[in-house]
Amino acid sequence: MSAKKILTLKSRFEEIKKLNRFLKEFFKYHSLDTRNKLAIQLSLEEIFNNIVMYGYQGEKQHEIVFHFENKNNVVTISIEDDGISFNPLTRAGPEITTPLQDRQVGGLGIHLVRSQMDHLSYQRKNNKNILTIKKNVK
Amino acid sequence: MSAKKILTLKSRFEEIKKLNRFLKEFFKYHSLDTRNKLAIQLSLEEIFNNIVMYGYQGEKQHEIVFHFENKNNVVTISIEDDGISFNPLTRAGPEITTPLQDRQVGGLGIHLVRSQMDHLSYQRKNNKNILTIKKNVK
Amino acid sequence: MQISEEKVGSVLVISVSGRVEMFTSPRLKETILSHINKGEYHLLFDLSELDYISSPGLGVLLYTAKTLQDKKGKMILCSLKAHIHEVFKICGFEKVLPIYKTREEALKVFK
Amino acid sequence: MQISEEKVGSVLVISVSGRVEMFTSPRLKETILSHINKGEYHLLFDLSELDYISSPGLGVLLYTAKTLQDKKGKMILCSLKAHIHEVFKICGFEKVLPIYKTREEALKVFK
Ligand SMILES: Nc1ncnc2c1ncn2[C@@H]1O[C@H](COP(=O)(O)OP(=O)(O)O)[C@@H](O)[C@H]1O
Ligand SMILES: Nc1ncnc2c1ncn2[C@@H]1O[C@H](COP(=O)(O)OP(=O)(O)O)[C@@H](O)[C@H]1O
Repeated sequence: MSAKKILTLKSRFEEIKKLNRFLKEFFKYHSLDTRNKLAIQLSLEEIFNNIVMYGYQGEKQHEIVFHFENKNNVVTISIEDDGISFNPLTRAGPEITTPLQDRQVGGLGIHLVRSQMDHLSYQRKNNKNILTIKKNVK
Repeated sequence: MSAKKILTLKSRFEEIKKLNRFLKEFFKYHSLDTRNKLAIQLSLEEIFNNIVMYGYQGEKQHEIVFHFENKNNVVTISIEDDGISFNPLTRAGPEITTPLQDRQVGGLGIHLVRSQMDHLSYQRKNNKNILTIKKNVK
Repeated sequence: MQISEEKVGSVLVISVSGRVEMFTSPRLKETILSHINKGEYHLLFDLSELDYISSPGLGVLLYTAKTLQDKKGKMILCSLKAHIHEVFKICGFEKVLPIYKTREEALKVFK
Repeated sequence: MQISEEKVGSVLVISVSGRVEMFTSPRLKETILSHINKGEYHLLFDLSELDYISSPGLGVLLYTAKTLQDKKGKMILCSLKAHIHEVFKICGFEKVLPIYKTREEALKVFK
Protein backbone atom coordinates (compact mmCIF):
# COMPACT_ATOMS: atom_id res chain seq x y z
CA MET A 1 0.00 0.00 0.00
CA SER A 2 1.30 3.44 -0.81
CA ALA A 3 -0.19 6.82 -0.07
CA LYS A 4 1.22 10.29 -0.56
CA LYS A 5 0.07 13.34 1.30
CA ILE A 6 1.26 16.91 1.47
CA LEU A 7 0.83 19.33 4.36
CA THR A 8 1.85 22.99 4.27
CA LEU A 9 2.31 25.01 7.44
CA LYS A 10 3.16 28.65 8.06
CA SER A 11 6.26 29.43 10.10
CA ARG A 12 4.43 29.97 13.38
CA PHE A 13 4.55 27.80 16.47
CA GLU A 14 0.73 27.58 16.64
CA GLU A 15 0.69 25.70 13.33
CA ILE A 16 1.89 22.61 15.17
CA LYS A 17 -1.79 22.04 15.95
CA LYS A 18 -2.49 21.47 12.25
CA LEU A 19 0.40 19.05 12.11
CA ASN A 20 -1.02 17.14 15.06
CA ARG A 21 -4.49 16.94 13.51
CA PHE A 22 -2.97 15.74 10.26
CA LEU A 23 -0.87 13.10 12.03
CA LYS A 24 -3.85 11.79 13.95
CA GLU A 25 -5.58 10.97 10.65
CA PHE A 26 -2.42 9.65 9.07
CA PHE A 27 -1.64 7.35 12.01
CA LYS A 28 -5.18 6.04 12.11
CA TYR A 29 -5.31 5.39 8.39
CA HIS A 30 -2.03 3.47 8.49
CA SER A 31 -2.74 1.90 11.90
CA LEU A 32 0.69 2.67 13.37
CA ASP A 33 1.49 1.52 16.89
CA THR A 34 2.14 3.82 19.85
CA ARG A 35 5.91 3.63 19.62
CA ASN A 36 6.07 4.57 15.96
CA LYS A 37 3.46 7.27 16.40
CA LEU A 38 5.45 8.89 19.19
CA ALA A 39 8.73 8.66 17.28
CA ILE A 40 7.29 10.31 14.20
CA GLN A 41 5.30 12.97 15.99
CA LEU A 42 8.14 13.92 18.32
CA SER A 43 10.64 14.13 15.46
CA LEU A 44 8.36 16.32 13.39
CA GLU A 45 7.60 18.63 16.30
CA GLU A 46 11.31 19.10 17.03
CA ILE A 47 12.13 19.72 13.38
CA PHE A 48 9.23 22.12 12.91
CA ASN A 49 9.92 24.14 16.07
CA ASN A 50 13.59 24.45 15.14
CA ILE A 51 12.77 25.72 11.67
CA VAL A 52 10.42 28.35 13.09
CA MET A 53 12.79 29.37 15.87
CA TYR A 54 16.21 29.27 14.21
CA GLY A 55 15.52 28.97 10.50
CA TYR A 56 13.20 31.97 10.36
CA GLN A 57 13.99 33.66 13.69
CA GLY A 58 10.36 34.55 14.18
CA GLU A 59 9.44 35.54 10.62
CA LYS A 60 5.89 34.26 10.38
CA GLN A 61 4.84 34.31 6.75
CA HIS A 62 7.07 31.55 5.38
CA GLU A 63 5.86 28.10 4.35
CA ILE A 64 7.10 24.74 5.49
CA VAL A 65 6.03 21.81 3.34
CA PHE A 66 5.78 18.22 4.56
CA HIS A 67 5.57 15.32 2.11
CA PHE A 68 4.33 12.06 3.62
CA GLU A 69 4.54 8.62 2.14
CA ASN A 70 3.98 5.14 3.53
CA LYS A 71 5.32 2.39 1.30
CA ASN A 72 6.28 -1.18 2.14
CA ASN A 73 6.12 -0.40 5.83
CA VAL A 74 8.48 2.53 5.61
CA VAL A 75 7.11 5.96 6.44
CA THR A 76 9.09 8.61 4.57
CA ILE A 77 8.61 12.27 5.37
CA SER A 78 10.44 15.11 3.73
CA ILE A 79 10.37 18.58 5.20
CA GLU A 80 11.10 21.58 2.99
CA ASP A 81 11.78 25.10 4.19
CA ASP A 82 13.49 28.19 2.82
CA GLY A 83 14.99 29.30 6.15
CA ILE A 84 18.75 29.68 6.57
CA SER A 85 20.76 26.63 5.49
CA PHE A 86 21.01 24.06 8.20
CA ASN A 87 22.14 20.46 7.95
CA PRO A 88 21.22 18.59 11.14
CA LEU A 89 23.28 15.57 10.08
CA THR A 90 26.57 17.34 10.59
CA ARG A 91 25.91 18.40 14.17
CA ALA A 92 27.69 16.83 17.10
CA GLY A 93 25.32 15.18 19.57
CA PRO A 94 24.60 16.66 23.00
CA GLU A 95 26.51 15.62 26.12
CA ILE A 96 24.05 13.07 27.48
CA THR A 97 26.46 11.33 29.81
CA THR A 98 27.69 14.35 31.78
CA PRO A 99 26.78 14.50 35.46
CA LEU A 100 23.66 16.52 36.25
CA GLN A 101 25.67 19.38 37.74
CA ASP A 102 27.46 20.09 34.46
CA ARG A 103 24.70 19.10 32.11
CA GLN A 104 23.23 21.73 29.86
CA VAL A 105 19.46 22.14 29.72
CA GLY A 106 18.39 21.85 26.09
CA GLY A 107 20.11 20.71 22.93
CA LEU A 108 18.08 17.51 22.73
CA GLY A 109 15.88 18.11 19.69
CA ILE A 110 18.09 16.93 16.85
CA HIS A 111 19.41 14.08 18.96
CA LEU A 112 15.83 12.89 19.49
CA VAL A 113 15.20 12.93 15.75
CA ARG A 114 18.40 11.09 14.89
CA SER A 115 17.86 8.49 17.59
CA GLN A 116 14.27 7.71 16.71
CA MET A 117 14.42 7.64 12.94
CA ASP A 118 15.94 4.82 10.90
CA HIS A 119 17.34 7.05 8.21
CA LEU A 120 17.98 10.76 7.64
CA SER A 121 19.20 12.63 4.59
CA TYR A 122 19.64 16.30 3.86
CA GLN A 123 20.07 18.43 0.80
CA ARG A 124 20.05 22.13 0.03
CA LYS A 125 18.27 22.66 -3.29
CA ASN A 126 16.73 25.75 -4.90
CA ASN A 127 17.46 27.78 -1.77
CA LYS A 128 15.61 25.23 0.34
CA ASN A 129 16.51 22.87 3.13
CA ILE A 130 15.13 19.44 2.33
CA LEU A 131 15.36 17.01 5.20
CA THR A 132 14.08 13.49 4.60
CA ILE A 133 13.44 11.13 7.47
CA LYS A 134 12.44 7.48 7.30
CA LYS A 135 10.91 5.22 9.89
CA ASN A 136 10.50 1.50 9.54
CA VAL A 137 7.03 0.82 10.91
CA LYS A 138 6.72 -2.95 10.47
CA MET B 1 42.16 54.59 45.08
CA SER B 2 39.64 51.96 46.10
CA ALA B 3 35.87 52.06 46.06
CA LYS B 4 33.32 49.34 46.70
CA LYS B 5 29.78 49.40 45.45
CA ILE B 6 26.93 46.92 45.53
CA LEU B 7 24.05 46.68 43.07
CA THR B 8 21.13 44.29 43.42
CA LEU B 9 18.87 43.44 40.48
CA LYS B 10 15.77 41.31 40.15
CA SER B 11 15.85 38.41 37.69
CA ARG B 12 14.09 40.29 34.87
CA PHE B 13 15.56 41.39 31.59
CA GLU B 14 14.29 44.97 32.10
CA GLU B 15 16.58 45.36 35.11
CA ILE B 16 19.50 45.73 32.72
CA LYS B 17 18.50 49.39 32.55
CA LYS B 18 19.44 49.82 36.20
CA LEU B 19 22.75 48.13 35.55
CA ASN B 20 23.41 50.54 32.70
CA ARG B 21 22.58 53.59 34.81
CA PHE B 22 24.82 52.29 37.56
CA LEU B 23 27.69 51.64 35.14
CA LYS B 24 27.42 55.11 33.66
CA GLU B 25 28.11 56.61 37.09
CA PHE B 26 30.78 54.06 37.89
CA PHE B 27 32.63 54.63 34.61
CA LYS B 28 32.48 58.39 35.01
CA TYR B 29 33.68 58.30 38.58
CA HIS B 30 36.66 56.12 37.67
CA SER B 31 37.18 57.80 34.26
CA LEU B 32 37.50 54.55 32.30
CA ASP B 33 38.21 54.71 28.57
CA THR B 34 35.81 53.55 25.84
CA ARG B 35 37.47 50.19 25.35
CA ASN B 36 37.33 49.23 29.02
CA LYS B 37 33.81 50.55 29.39
CA LEU B 38 32.58 48.44 26.50
CA ALA B 39 34.37 45.33 27.74
CA ILE B 40 32.88 45.60 31.21
CA GLN B 41 29.40 46.57 30.14
CA LEU B 42 29.18 43.89 27.47
CA SER B 43 30.44 41.20 29.83
CA LEU B 44 27.97 42.14 32.52
CA GLU B 45 25.06 42.26 30.10
CA GLU B 46 25.90 38.79 28.76
CA ILE B 47 26.30 37.35 32.25
CA PHE B 48 23.11 38.97 33.52
CA ASN B 49 20.96 37.93 30.55
CA ASN B 50 22.23 34.35 30.83
CA ILE B 51 21.39 34.18 34.52
CA VAL B 52 17.86 35.43 33.88
CA MET B 53 17.32 33.21 30.86
CA TYR B 54 18.99 29.95 31.85
CA GLY B 55 19.67 30.23 35.55
CA TYR B 56 16.10 31.13 36.47
CA GLN B 57 14.26 30.15 33.29
CA GLY B 58 12.01 33.16 33.56
CA GLU B 59 11.39 33.17 37.34
CA LYS B 60 11.27 36.87 38.04
CA GLN B 61 11.51 37.34 41.80
CA HIS B 62 15.10 36.27 42.41
CA GLU B 63 17.95 38.61 43.21
CA ILE B 64 21.27 38.97 41.48
CA VAL B 65 23.92 40.84 43.41
CA PHE B 66 26.88 42.66 41.84
CA HIS B 67 29.89 43.71 43.93
CA PHE B 68 32.11 46.32 42.29
CA GLU B 69 35.58 47.31 43.27
CA ASN B 70 38.28 49.38 41.61
CA LYS B 71 41.68 48.99 43.20
CA ASN B 72 45.14 49.63 41.77
CA ASN B 73 43.70 49.94 38.29
CA VAL B 74 41.96 46.58 38.43
CA VAL B 75 38.19 46.54 38.28
CA THR B 76 36.86 43.47 40.08
CA ILE B 77 33.20 42.54 39.80
CA SER B 78 31.62 39.55 41.43
CA ILE B 79 28.15 38.41 40.41
CA GLU B 80 26.11 36.29 42.80
CA ASP B 81 22.93 34.42 41.92
CA ASP B 82 21.02 31.47 43.32
CA GLY B 83 19.97 30.07 39.95
CA ILE B 84 20.96 26.54 38.87
CA SER B 85 24.68 25.80 39.20
CA PHE B 86 26.61 26.93 36.21
CA ASN B 87 30.35 27.30 35.82
CA PRO B 88 31.13 29.27 32.65
CA LEU B 89 34.84 28.47 32.94
CA THR B 90 34.36 24.83 32.06
CA ARG B 91 32.49 25.44 28.82
CA ALA B 92 34.05 24.78 25.43
CA GLY B 93 34.21 27.89 23.27
CA PRO B 94 31.99 28.37 20.22
CA GLU B 95 33.09 27.45 16.71
CA ILE B 96 34.23 30.85 15.53
CA THR B 97 36.29 29.63 12.61
CA THR B 98 33.65 27.55 10.83
CA PRO B 99 32.50 28.75 7.41
CA LEU B 100 29.36 30.88 7.45
CA GLN B 101 27.24 28.10 5.99
CA ASP B 102 27.87 25.80 8.94
CA ARG B 103 28.18 28.41 11.63
CA GLN B 104 25.64 28.43 14.39
CA VAL B 105 23.86 31.67 15.26
CA GLY B 106 24.40 32.33 18.97
CA GLY B 107 26.65 30.84 21.60
CA LEU B 108 28.84 33.95 21.77
CA GLY B 109 28.02 35.36 25.21
CA ILE B 110 30.43 33.46 27.45
CA HIS B 111 33.13 33.65 24.81
CA LEU B 112 32.79 37.45 24.81
CA VAL B 113 33.20 37.56 28.58
CA ARG B 114 36.22 35.28 28.61
CA SER B 115 37.91 37.14 25.76
CA GLN B 116 37.40 40.58 27.18
CA MET B 117 38.22 40.02 30.83
CA ASP B 118 41.70 39.52 32.20
CA HIS B 119 40.68 37.04 34.84
CA LEU B 120 37.66 34.92 35.71
CA SER B 121 36.98 32.68 38.67
CA TYR B 122 33.94 30.72 39.75
CA GLN B 123 32.72 29.12 42.91
CA ARG B 124 29.49 27.57 44.11
CA LYS B 125 28.94 28.57 47.75
CA ASN B 126 25.85 28.56 49.97
CA ASN B 127 23.70 27.47 47.04
CA LYS B 128 24.95 30.41 45.01
CA ASN B 129 26.93 30.87 41.84
CA ILE B 130 29.68 33.39 42.46
CA LEU B 131 31.45 34.50 39.32
CA THR B 132 34.28 36.98 39.72
CA ILE B 133 35.67 38.87 36.75
CA LYS B 134 38.64 41.22 36.65
CA LYS B 135 39.66 43.83 34.14
CA ASN B 136 42.93 45.63 34.09
CA VAL B 137 42.00 49.23 33.32
CA LYS B 138 45.39 50.94 33.35
CA MET C 1 -1.73 18.29 30.12
CA GLN C 2 -3.16 17.84 33.61
CA ILE C 3 -1.17 18.23 36.79
CA SER C 4 -2.28 17.00 40.19
CA GLU C 5 -0.46 16.95 43.51
CA GLU C 6 -0.68 14.79 46.59
CA LYS C 7 1.43 14.85 49.74
CA VAL C 8 2.64 11.43 50.94
CA GLY C 9 4.68 11.89 54.11
CA SER C 10 7.47 14.32 53.26
CA VAL C 11 7.13 13.64 49.56
CA LEU C 12 5.12 15.71 47.11
CA VAL C 13 3.81 13.40 44.40
CA ILE C 14 3.16 15.32 41.19
CA SER C 15 1.15 13.43 38.59
CA VAL C 16 1.46 14.77 35.06
CA SER C 17 -0.84 13.40 32.40
CA GLY C 18 -1.47 14.01 28.73
CA ARG C 19 0.92 16.00 26.55
CA VAL C 20 3.84 18.12 27.67
CA GLU C 21 5.13 20.25 24.79
CA MET C 22 5.97 23.83 23.91
CA PHE C 23 2.57 25.22 24.84
CA THR C 24 1.95 23.26 28.02
CA SER C 25 5.45 23.03 29.52
CA PRO C 26 5.54 26.64 30.85
CA ARG C 27 2.60 25.79 33.08
CA LEU C 28 4.35 22.65 34.31
CA LYS C 29 7.46 24.68 35.10
CA GLU C 30 5.52 27.31 37.02
CA THR C 31 3.70 24.69 39.05
CA ILE C 32 6.87 22.85 39.96
CA LEU C 33 8.81 25.99 40.82
CA SER C 34 6.03 27.31 43.00
CA HIS C 35 6.21 24.09 45.04
CA ILE C 36 10.00 24.28 45.29
CA ASN C 37 9.77 27.90 46.35
CA LYS C 38 7.40 26.81 49.12
CA GLY C 39 10.08 24.42 50.36
CA GLU C 40 9.06 21.14 48.72
CA TYR C 41 12.41 19.52 47.95
CA HIS C 42 11.26 15.88 47.72
CA LEU C 43 9.41 15.45 44.47
CA LEU C 44 8.10 12.25 42.95
CA PHE C 45 6.75 12.57 39.43
CA ASP C 46 4.12 9.96 38.68
CA LEU C 47 4.09 9.78 34.88
CA SER C 48 1.73 6.83 34.48
CA GLU C 49 -0.66 8.93 32.41
CA LEU C 50 1.95 10.89 30.46
CA ASP C 51 1.37 10.26 26.75
CA TYR C 52 3.77 12.65 25.08
CA ILE C 53 6.74 14.82 25.96
CA SER C 54 8.96 16.89 23.65
CA SER C 55 12.10 18.89 24.31
CA PRO C 56 10.60 21.88 26.14
CA GLY C 57 9.06 19.43 28.62
CA LEU C 58 12.29 17.46 28.93
CA GLY C 59 14.02 20.77 29.60
CA VAL C 60 11.65 21.51 32.48
CA LEU C 61 12.42 18.14 34.10
CA LEU C 62 16.16 18.61 33.69
CA TYR C 63 16.00 22.13 35.08
CA THR C 64 13.98 20.88 38.06
CA ALA C 65 16.50 18.12 38.70
CA LYS C 66 19.35 20.64 38.65
CA THR C 67 17.50 23.01 40.96
CA LEU C 68 16.77 20.26 43.46
CA GLN C 69 20.31 18.94 43.35
CA ASP C 70 21.52 22.44 44.22
CA LYS C 71 19.13 22.49 47.16
CA LYS C 72 20.12 19.00 48.28
CA GLY C 73 16.61 17.81 47.49
CA LYS C 74 15.57 14.66 45.64
CA MET C 75 13.65 14.06 42.47
CA ILE C 76 12.41 10.70 41.23
CA LEU C 77 10.25 9.59 38.32
CA CYS C 78 7.95 6.59 38.31
CA SER C 79 5.50 4.55 36.27
CA LEU C 80 6.58 5.67 32.81
CA LYS C 81 4.87 4.20 29.76
CA ALA C 82 7.29 2.17 27.65
CA HIS C 83 7.47 4.63 24.77
CA ILE C 84 8.07 7.56 27.15
CA HIS C 85 10.76 5.61 28.97
CA GLU C 86 12.42 5.15 25.59
CA VAL C 87 12.54 8.92 25.06
CA PHE C 88 14.09 9.43 28.51
CA LYS C 89 16.72 6.82 27.73
CA ILE C 90 17.61 8.50 24.46
CA CYS C 91 18.16 11.75 26.33
CA GLY C 92 20.40 10.11 28.91
CA PHE C 93 17.97 10.92 31.71
CA GLU C 94 18.51 7.55 33.34
CA LYS C 95 21.99 8.72 34.26
CA VAL C 96 20.77 11.80 36.09
CA LEU C 97 17.24 10.98 37.22
CA PRO C 98 16.26 7.84 39.11
CA ILE C 99 13.35 6.11 37.38
CA TYR C 100 11.24 3.49 39.18
CA LYS C 101 8.60 1.11 37.90
CA THR C 102 6.00 1.79 40.56
CA ARG C 103 5.03 4.59 42.89
CA GLU C 104 5.49 2.28 45.88
CA GLU C 105 9.11 1.46 45.02
CA ALA C 106 9.84 5.11 44.40
CA LEU C 107 8.32 6.30 47.67
CA LYS C 108 10.54 3.88 49.60
CA VAL C 109 13.63 5.64 48.27
CA PHE C 110 12.71 8.86 50.03
CA LYS C 111 12.55 7.12 53.39
CA MET D 1 19.37 52.57 18.28
CA GLN D 2 18.60 54.45 15.08
CA ILE D 3 18.42 52.87 11.66
CA SER D 4 18.51 54.79 8.39
CA GLU D 5 18.64 53.55 4.83
CA GLU D 6 19.96 54.97 1.61
CA LYS D 7 20.12 53.39 -1.85
CA VAL D 8 23.46 53.80 -3.65
CA GLY D 9 23.23 52.16 -7.06
CA SER D 10 22.22 48.55 -6.44
CA VAL D 11 23.39 48.67 -2.85
CA LEU D 12 21.21 49.40 0.15
CA VAL D 13 23.29 51.17 2.76
CA ILE D 14 21.89 50.61 6.24
CA SER D 15 23.33 52.87 8.93
CA VAL D 16 22.87 51.62 12.46
CA SER D 17 23.73 53.95 15.31
CA GLY D 18 23.61 53.84 19.09
CA ARG D 19 23.09 50.62 21.00
CA VAL D 20 22.05 47.23 19.63
CA GLU D 21 21.12 44.88 22.47
CA MET D 22 18.33 42.60 23.60
CA PHE D 23 15.63 45.25 23.49
CA THR D 24 16.59 46.97 20.25
CA SER D 25 17.87 44.06 18.14
CA PRO D 26 14.37 42.71 17.24
CA ARG D 27 13.64 46.00 15.49
CA LEU D 28 16.93 45.78 13.60
CA LYS D 29 16.09 42.24 12.51
CA GLU D 30 12.63 43.20 11.30
CA THR D 31 13.95 46.15 9.35
CA ILE D 32 16.67 44.10 7.67
CA LEU D 33 14.38 41.20 6.84
CA SER D 34 11.72 43.45 5.37
CA HIS D 35 14.37 44.82 2.97
CA ILE D 36 15.56 41.33 2.06
CA ASN D 37 11.98 40.22 1.50
CA LYS D 38 11.59 43.15 -0.91
CA GLY D 39 14.52 41.81 -2.90
CA GLU D 40 17.43 43.85 -1.50
CA TYR D 41 20.29 41.36 -1.55
CA HIS D 42 23.22 43.80 -1.55
CA LEU D 43 23.52 45.27 1.91
CA LEU D 44 26.22 47.56 3.26
CA PHE D 45 26.07 48.23 6.98
CA ASP D 46 27.58 51.56 7.87
CA LEU D 47 28.43 51.21 11.55
CA SER D 48 30.31 54.49 12.02
CA GLU D 49 27.86 55.56 14.73
CA LEU D 50 27.41 52.18 16.39
CA ASP D 51 28.45 52.51 20.04
CA TYR D 52 27.47 49.17 21.53
CA ILE D 53 26.45 45.70 20.39
CA SER D 54 25.82 42.59 22.47
CA SER D 55 25.05 39.03 21.50
CA PRO D 56 21.43 39.44 20.36
CA GLY D 57 22.65 42.11 17.92
CA LEU D 58 25.59 39.98 16.79
CA GLY D 59 23.10 37.17 16.23
CA VAL D 60 21.01 39.38 13.93
CA LEU D 61 24.07 40.22 11.80
CA LEU D 62 25.12 36.57 11.57
CA TYR D 63 21.60 35.50 10.68
CA THR D 64 21.44 38.20 7.99
CA ALA D 65 24.78 37.07 6.57
CA LYS D 66 23.57 33.46 6.40
CA THR D 67 20.30 34.48 4.77
CA LEU D 68 22.08 36.56 2.12
CA GLN D 69 24.63 33.85 1.43
CA ASP D 70 21.74 31.46 0.77
CA LYS D 71 20.24 33.97 -1.66
CA LYS D 72 23.60 34.60 -3.36
CA GLY D 73 23.51 38.16 -2.08
CA LYS D 74 26.33 40.11 -0.46
CA MET D 75 26.73 41.74 2.92
CA ILE D 76 29.55 44.05 3.95
CA LEU D 77 30.27 46.11 7.06
CA CYS D 78 32.14 49.39 7.14
CA SER D 79 33.46 52.18 9.33
CA LEU D 80 33.47 50.34 12.65
CA LYS D 81 34.72 52.10 15.73
CA ALA D 82 37.86 50.46 17.11
CA HIS D 83 36.20 48.96 20.19
CA ILE D 84 33.32 47.55 18.12
CA HIS D 85 35.78 46.09 15.61
CA GLU D 86 37.45 44.37 18.55
CA VAL D 87 34.15 42.68 19.49
CA PHE D 88 33.63 41.50 15.91
CA LYS D 89 37.14 40.05 15.87
CA ILE D 90 36.53 38.17 19.10
CA CYS D 91 33.44 36.59 17.56
CA GLY D 92 35.32 35.55 14.45
CA PHE D 93 33.15 37.77 12.25
CA GLU D 94 36.12 38.81 10.16
CA LYS D 95 36.21 35.29 8.76
CA VAL D 96 32.63 35.39 7.57
CA LEU D 97 31.83 39.06 7.02
CA PRO D 98 33.97 41.45 4.98
CA ILE D 99 34.77 44.56 7.00
CA TYR D 100 36.04 47.74 5.30
CA LYS D 101 37.44 50.94 6.76
CA THR D 102 35.36 53.35 4.71
CA ARG D 103 32.05 53.40 2.95
CA GLU D 104 33.76 54.24 -0.35
CA GLU D 105 36.01 51.19 -0.26
CA ALA D 106 33.09 49.00 0.67
CA LEU D 107 30.86 50.30 -2.11
CA LYS D 108 33.52 49.47 -4.70
CA VAL D 109 33.33 45.80 -3.75
CA PHE D 110 29.73 45.57 -4.92
CA LYS D 111 30.63 46.84 -8.38
N1 LIG E 1 16.26 24.70 11.25
C1 LIG E 1 17.38 25.20 11.84
N2 LIG E 1 18.03 26.26 11.30
C2 LIG E 1 19.14 26.77 11.88
N3 LIG E 1 19.70 26.29 13.00
C3 LIG E 1 19.11 25.23 13.59
C4 LIG E 1 17.93 24.64 13.07
N4 LIG E 1 17.59 23.60 13.87
C5 LIG E 1 18.51 23.56 14.86
N5 LIG E 1 19.43 24.54 14.70
C6 LIG E 1 20.63 24.75 15.55
O1 LIG E 1 20.93 23.54 16.19
C7 LIG E 1 20.97 23.70 17.61
C8 LIG E 1 20.49 22.43 18.32
O2 LIG E 1 19.11 22.21 18.13
P1 LIG E 1 18.34 21.20 19.08
O3 LIG E 1 19.07 19.91 19.10
O4 LIG E 1 16.91 21.14 18.65
O5 LIG E 1 18.46 21.82 20.55
P2 LIG E 1 18.04 23.29 21.09
O6 LIG E 1 16.96 23.81 20.20
O7 LIG E 1 17.57 23.02 22.50
O8 LIG E 1 19.32 24.10 21.05
C9 LIG E 1 20.11 24.92 17.88
O9 LIG E 1 20.49 25.57 19.09
C10 LIG E 1 20.39 25.76 16.65
O10 LIG E 1 21.59 26.49 16.80
N1 LIG F 1 23.69 31.32 34.16
C1 LIG F 1 23.55 30.20 33.45
N2 LIG F 1 22.92 29.12 34.00
C2 LIG F 1 22.78 27.98 33.30
N3 LIG F 1 23.22 27.80 32.04
C3 LIG F 1 23.86 28.83 31.43
C4 LIG F 1 24.05 30.07 32.10
N4 LIG F 1 24.72 30.89 31.25
C5 LIG F 1 24.92 30.20 30.13
N5 LIG F 1 24.41 28.95 30.21
C6 LIG F 1 24.50 27.89 29.18
O1 LIG F 1 25.60 28.16 28.36
C7 LIG F 1 25.20 28.24 26.99
C8 LIG F 1 26.06 29.25 26.24
O2 LIG F 1 25.78 30.57 26.66
P1 LIG F 1 26.23 31.79 25.74
O3 LIG F 1 27.68 31.64 25.43
O4 LIG F 1 25.83 33.07 26.40
O5 LIG F 1 25.45 31.62 24.37
P2 LIG F 1 23.86 31.47 24.08
O6 LIG F 1 23.14 32.13 25.20
O7 LIG F 1 23.66 32.17 22.78
O8 LIG F 1 23.60 29.99 23.97
C9 LIG F 1 23.73 28.57 27.03
O9 LIG F 1 23.07 28.12 25.87
C10 LIG F 1 23.29 27.83 28.28
O10 LIG F 1 23.04 26.46 27.99
